[in-house]
Amino acid sequence: MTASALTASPIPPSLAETVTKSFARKRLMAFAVPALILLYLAYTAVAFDLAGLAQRAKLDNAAILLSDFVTHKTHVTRDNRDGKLTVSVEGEGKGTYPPDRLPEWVITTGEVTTIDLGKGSVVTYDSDGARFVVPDYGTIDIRPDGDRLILNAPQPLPSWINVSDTRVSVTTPAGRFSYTRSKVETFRYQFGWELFFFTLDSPFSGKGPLELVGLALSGDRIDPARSNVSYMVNEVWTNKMWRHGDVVWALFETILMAFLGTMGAAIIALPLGFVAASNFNPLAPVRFGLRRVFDFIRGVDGLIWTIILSRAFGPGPMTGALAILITDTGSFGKMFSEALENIDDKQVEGVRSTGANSLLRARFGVIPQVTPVLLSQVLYYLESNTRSATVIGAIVGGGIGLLLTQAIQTQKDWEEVAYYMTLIVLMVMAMDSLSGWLRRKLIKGE
Amino acid sequence: MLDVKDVTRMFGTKAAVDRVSFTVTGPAFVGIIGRSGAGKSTFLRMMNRLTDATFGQIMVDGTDILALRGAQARAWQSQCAMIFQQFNLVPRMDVASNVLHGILNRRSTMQTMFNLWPRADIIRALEILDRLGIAEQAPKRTEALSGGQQQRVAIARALMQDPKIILADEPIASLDPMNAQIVMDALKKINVEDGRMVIANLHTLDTARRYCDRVIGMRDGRIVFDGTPDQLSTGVARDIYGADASFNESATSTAIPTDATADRVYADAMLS
Amino acid sequence: MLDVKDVTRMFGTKAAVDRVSFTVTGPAFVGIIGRSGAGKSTFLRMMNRLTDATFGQIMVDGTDILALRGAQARAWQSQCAMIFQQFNLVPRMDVASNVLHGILNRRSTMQTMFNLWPRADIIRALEILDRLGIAEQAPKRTEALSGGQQQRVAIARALMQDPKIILADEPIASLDPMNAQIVMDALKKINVEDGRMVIANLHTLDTARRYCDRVIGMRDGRIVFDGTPDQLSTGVARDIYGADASFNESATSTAIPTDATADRVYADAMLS
Amino acid sequence: MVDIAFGPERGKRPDTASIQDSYLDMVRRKRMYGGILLALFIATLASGWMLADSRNAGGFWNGILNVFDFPSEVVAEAWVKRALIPALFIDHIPALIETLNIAAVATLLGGVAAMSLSLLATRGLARWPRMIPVFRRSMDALRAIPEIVIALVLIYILGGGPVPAVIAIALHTGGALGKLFSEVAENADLKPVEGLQSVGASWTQQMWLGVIPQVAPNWLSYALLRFEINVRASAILGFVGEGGIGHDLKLAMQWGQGRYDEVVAIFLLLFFAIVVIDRTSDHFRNRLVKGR
Amino acid sequence: QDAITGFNIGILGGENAQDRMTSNECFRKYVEEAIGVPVKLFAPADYDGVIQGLLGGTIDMAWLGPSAYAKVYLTNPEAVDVAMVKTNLDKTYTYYSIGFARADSGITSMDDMKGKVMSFNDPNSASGYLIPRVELPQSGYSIEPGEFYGDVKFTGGHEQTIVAVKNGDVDAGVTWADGQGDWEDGYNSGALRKASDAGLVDMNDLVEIWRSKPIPEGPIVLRRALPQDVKQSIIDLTMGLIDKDKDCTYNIAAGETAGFTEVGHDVYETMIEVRRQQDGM
Ligand SMILES: Nc1ncnc2c1ncn2[C@@H]1O[C@H](COP(=O)(O)OP(=O)(O)OP(=O)(O)O)[C@@H](O)[C@H]1O
Ligand SMILES: Nc1ncnc2c1ncn2[C@@H]1O[C@H](COP(=O)(O)OP(=O)(O)OP(=O)(O)O)[C@@H](O)[C@H]1O
Ligand SMILES: [Mg+2]
Ligand SMILES: [Mg+2]
Repeated sequence: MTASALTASPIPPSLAETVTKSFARKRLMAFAVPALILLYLAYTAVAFDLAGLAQRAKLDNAAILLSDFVTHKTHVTRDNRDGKLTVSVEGEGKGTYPPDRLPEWVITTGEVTTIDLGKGSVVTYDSDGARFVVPDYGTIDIRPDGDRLILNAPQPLPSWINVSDTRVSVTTPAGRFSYTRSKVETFRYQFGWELFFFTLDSPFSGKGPLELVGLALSGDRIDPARSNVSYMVNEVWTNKMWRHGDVVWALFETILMAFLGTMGAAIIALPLGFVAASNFNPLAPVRFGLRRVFDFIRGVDGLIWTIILSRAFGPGPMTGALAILITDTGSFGKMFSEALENIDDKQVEGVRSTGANSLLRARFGVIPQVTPVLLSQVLYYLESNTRSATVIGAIVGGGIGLLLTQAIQTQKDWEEVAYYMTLIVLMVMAMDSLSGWLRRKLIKGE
Repeated sequence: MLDVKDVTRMFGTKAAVDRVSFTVTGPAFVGIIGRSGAGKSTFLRMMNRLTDATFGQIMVDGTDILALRGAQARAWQSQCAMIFQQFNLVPRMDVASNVLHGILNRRSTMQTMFNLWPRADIIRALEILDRLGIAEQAPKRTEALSGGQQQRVAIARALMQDPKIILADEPIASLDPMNAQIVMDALKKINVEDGRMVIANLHTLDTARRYCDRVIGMRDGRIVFDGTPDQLSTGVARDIYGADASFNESATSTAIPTDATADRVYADAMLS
Repeated sequence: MLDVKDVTRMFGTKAAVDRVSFTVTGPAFVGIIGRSGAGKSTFLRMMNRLTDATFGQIMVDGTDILALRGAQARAWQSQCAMIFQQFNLVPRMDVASNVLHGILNRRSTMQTMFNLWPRADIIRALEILDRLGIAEQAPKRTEALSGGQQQRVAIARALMQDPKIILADEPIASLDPMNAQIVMDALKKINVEDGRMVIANLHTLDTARRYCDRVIGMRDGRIVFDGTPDQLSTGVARDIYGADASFNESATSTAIPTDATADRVYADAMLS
Repeated sequence: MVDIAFGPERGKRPDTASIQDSYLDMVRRKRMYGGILLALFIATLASGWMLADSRNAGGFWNGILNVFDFPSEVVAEAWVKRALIPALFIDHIPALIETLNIAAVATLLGGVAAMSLSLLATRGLARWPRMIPVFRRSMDALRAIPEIVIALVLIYILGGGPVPAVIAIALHTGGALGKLFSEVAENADLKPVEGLQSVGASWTQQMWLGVIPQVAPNWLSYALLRFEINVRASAILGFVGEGGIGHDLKLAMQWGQGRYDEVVAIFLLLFFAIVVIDRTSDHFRNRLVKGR
Repeated sequence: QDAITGFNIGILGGENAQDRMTSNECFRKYVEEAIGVPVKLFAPADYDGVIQGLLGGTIDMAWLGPSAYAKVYLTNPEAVDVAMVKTNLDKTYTYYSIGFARADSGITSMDDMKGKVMSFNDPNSASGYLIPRVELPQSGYSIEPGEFYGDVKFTGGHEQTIVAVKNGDVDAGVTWADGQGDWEDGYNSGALRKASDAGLVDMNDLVEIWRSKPIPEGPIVLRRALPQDVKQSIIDLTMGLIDKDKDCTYNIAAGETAGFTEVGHDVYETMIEVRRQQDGM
């Protein structure tokens, strides 16, 4: 038995000292690192004016936004000059109800239009002006007098009635109402994405799901030229409010940009990666130069490339794809060369021991082992480029990104924003699972 | 002291441990042998509550430790130290920290996060390391140590727990012969000097024979042998291992060969 | 046939292999033993031209293979197969392709680049695999095989090369005892049946003793023993390994013990 | 000596001929599928480029000759006004710092979120194994929304300024890093965790002592990489509407001729910042992952 | 000159139309009919895309803002020709930059803005930045932050300015309007009208505090290198559109209009001068 194993001698004090000190040091680090981070966060909180932000933040905007995501409004407008009445969804021409098919809550008899906003709120337009009955408050009555508007309403006026000589607007939970010399308008807010499938001019609009299924299955053609199903699909596809066809095309264009850019970059970067890897290219200056080129095109960023390329190629998806291609050639070149430098030499040596030349060593010793790494990087970039292509698309005027940024910038069609955002999230998730699936399929097992 | 009753663990339809029952009264050194897949590890893991049993009881001083839950189960774990074949230390941390992990159960999460160990505990850890002959390694990173040293750190962590029972799952299987001997000696010494029960899964009969008071042989989850090392004949061993006569063990022994002549000369010299 | 003269390899100022000279005349099974760092691998790698020698000559049939360059050196490599401890196969390619790599040196680069192997070569690869008992693994990915199977694939690749000499660098060190035996038996069989010279670095004396016709012991780059397995006593072994007398090897033998008493009892029982 | 070299399977082996046939068959099939796949891929790529080309305002071959028009216009003007550039550097440094701060804070916050999310979503480590899919899907969702979308929506609520950018980037970072972190954690060695479990450590202790030290180098390396990406993202957000150096760049760029010196100055400033960060983070990542 | 194989129309954001692609679809069809080659619409999210397209020769026709035209002209005077301009109902083709503030802020004229936060749209916008930038200092309102105004901000676009003023993020802003009709309707056309119609603001809540001198509407430009007959058919088509299809005209003009009229480069000299002066500022 080895005697040295269990000899007990007193611990040298110096050792106890070293160890306790090292624990003290670690303890200090354990406190210092979080403290430093907190300090930095505090500094940025000041630099970013977090306190001021808290005051400026408009949470009611958030509420509006959230409700706008899922509601739509219908405008009931009378032109006060010619007396014409229009009822339209979101106030858009393409959402206008035909005069003979007004929603059931708008009733016209001669000059008088009655708008039932529900729960006792009723707006009436007549030849004298307009009246708005608000439950628990009373009747707001407006009539024009020459260039001015005369308002009759229970006093004192609440804050939700906004009055000037030329304009009266009323905002209630049931709906919004405004009266100017030129027109009177009522807005009713309702839940849901209206006209999502069929616009009002479509023969299918306003029909329930069962009715639609019935139509789809029945033999009586609405349009003798085509079956009801293809007619329906066509109506949805060309929906003027939501433009599903354009949106699908935009999604496709976004994915196309990402796909072309990523794959093109990978194809270009593979040979360059070998040139930039120290174990394959002994010429240090060439390696160094190439790596700086990679750094440069990566550092410039896709968005700037987009602008540079816009001059030469004009707007369009190819410009976007080229911008992605250029940026990613930089990223891939760097990553590929690093992957090549990190290969396992055992396999190469095994192939080398049989007397294979350098080309064959690369083919059998290197390619099989780097393929998974490269492929998984390429697939990962494909997924993340789908997201970048959204942004780049906004600049080159294509893809879902353009639709989205425009919808956000106008700040009114929030339901469209919600629709596009949902689609983008689904698209990226789909690309994510697709690339995951390919990764599993191609890398883990064939 | 330890009363194992009908302990069973199923994986799917297969019983990895099948109605194992035995009783140990004093602080014995118990060896469990059996070939790969016999259920040795699974049994020890159930004792330490790393794996749940399907049914059965393990009574320790009147408590069924298999029935404990949550904090109580963790408290039991702190009394029942486990030593693993692969050491299962935190390789990037220093040796002393790894030993101190033995008392984690008694420290709050916050204290652990900020590395707040009482000085007394640090000193105790160093004393234990010293007892195992590796005190001077205390400030090193664990991964920098040799296998035998790492396993001694694991034993030190176990001792830090001040456990009633030490479980060792093939403690020397990853070690070279020299280190294996040091580690087994250390375990034996703890068993004898401190009077702690040691239950060790062993790969090799030689070792079991040399260190254990009692040997349990398992095959396919069941106990097929339970007795003293002396009762362990080649026939019994072949039974336990299911080896057939054609397998010649000496071809792959890693030991330096016993040149009988040389040894005899040595023995003669000692005896004379 | 093989004449090694004064072969030396320096790493910095340290001689990893130091003026090694020996001669092998027939298709012998030569074992090289020695502890870690003795220079065993470096020597084999020089023979295969994976590492360049600092000076010295290795004459094979009248040619100094250390002086070959470029395509000639590659041609020599194709005649001198190497088997590695870690197999050094391409794990993601199928078994048969790995075997086919043995003839990379003899086929045109263009053809092999696209993995387009002639039918005859594929059939020969399958035959070799069949000889080693793993033909049905041919379509699998190499990484899916067990260690022993992988090492047999490596041997198959070596045979595919149709080499004069097979070099094996600790071919069984990553294998468990059962697989180790299978691989050593395969090498022995090739040595005996095909009459190819085998030079194997071995970790364990037992193995050397069992399989080799001749054993060379190295220490610190120099040859300290050269003889038949019978001449390998414990004393010589201790010299080669630098082990001291306190080391008791039997405590950690992985073999099933030959306990004379129990066996005698068993034998008596059987005989009675 | 018993020769078992050629396998205990002896006797029940299928005959050699059928093995050969089936293998040769497989080789043929593989060659065919490989060829078809390659052809498909090339066809998709080619038709994709043709489609994109036809949808573009300018064609590829006309455009390729003019790629340098714009850069040369910019550089020419900047060269004439090169004396002004150093002063412009100084003007834009505060904006650069704002951009860097946005990226740093977002990386910090996102990183912390990613740490907990990833541990909760990793098989073998999760506190509540049943909840793994929930955490995974939420990371996916965080990752899927482009930063710019969140930022544009948040501007509407919070007004302009750096905070919407920080939140947007942090959310995205949480999702993206969470996924990478969890991949690292998945490969973490469970032995130390089991060792800690065996002494009765709580889940947090197991993670803190058993997992974090193992994964820290890789996590840190990913976080540094992310920081680098976030600097760019924060510049881009500025470009599309927020503050920081990206915004300055956009203003100058849109103005066009007359301010190209400013464009070049800002661009160089941003570019050098990115390269410096890139190099430093590379250096540290190499040290972290490959060991010192 | 060579015959053309395709014709690309660029549509500019912000200044005039938002729902641009759809509103211009009818026009695209007419052009296709008239010149017999495929016509594509491009609507990049910001000015620069179209401007680069015109300069690079990939966009053949575009409706630019006056300032954007000035930028194109200053970069390359040979690139495009001014062809037409949209007229208001009274046949004028000018509009105004209108300064406005919240009615309840007590600000009624630019004088009240001393020390307050002023906002502009985007530095390339004529009505939203360039014109006020020249005219405001002439009336004694320096636009250097801290001199007259407390601060000066850019919001990014007309809608954003309107929303920012309405929300009180800034005290006042400028945007474009034709200056005809009533304030409470947001005038007959312009960003205020659109915002008010959309319910984004209530015109009662806003007051006009400043108005610029008349600004010429942005021109429709054609690439100079186009064949003469193509140019002519486009001009004929556009000028006659008001009689042919009123709705379409309304759509592309984004409001009431009396149609398009021919106009020359000289109308924009002032604008170009304004821009030239500010180079490098
Ligand atoms: N987590 C698990 N899931 C399914 N089966 C398991 C699991 N753990 C162990 N088993 C099975 O239970 C049986 C017993 O395994 P165990 O690890 O206890 O054997 P062992 O005797 O320790 O063997 P070894 O010497 O290889 O460590 C084996 O058949 C094993 O495959
Ligand atoms: N590439 C190298 N650079 C520097 N020194 C080396 C290199 N390769 C081997 N050595 C040194 O040469 C000596 C002999 O190494 P070698 O690998 O040949 O030993 P070995 O007998 O095969 O040992 P092992 O049993 O560990 O494989 C060792 O001291 C080693 O450190
Ligand atoms: Mg086990
Ligand atoms: Mg070696």
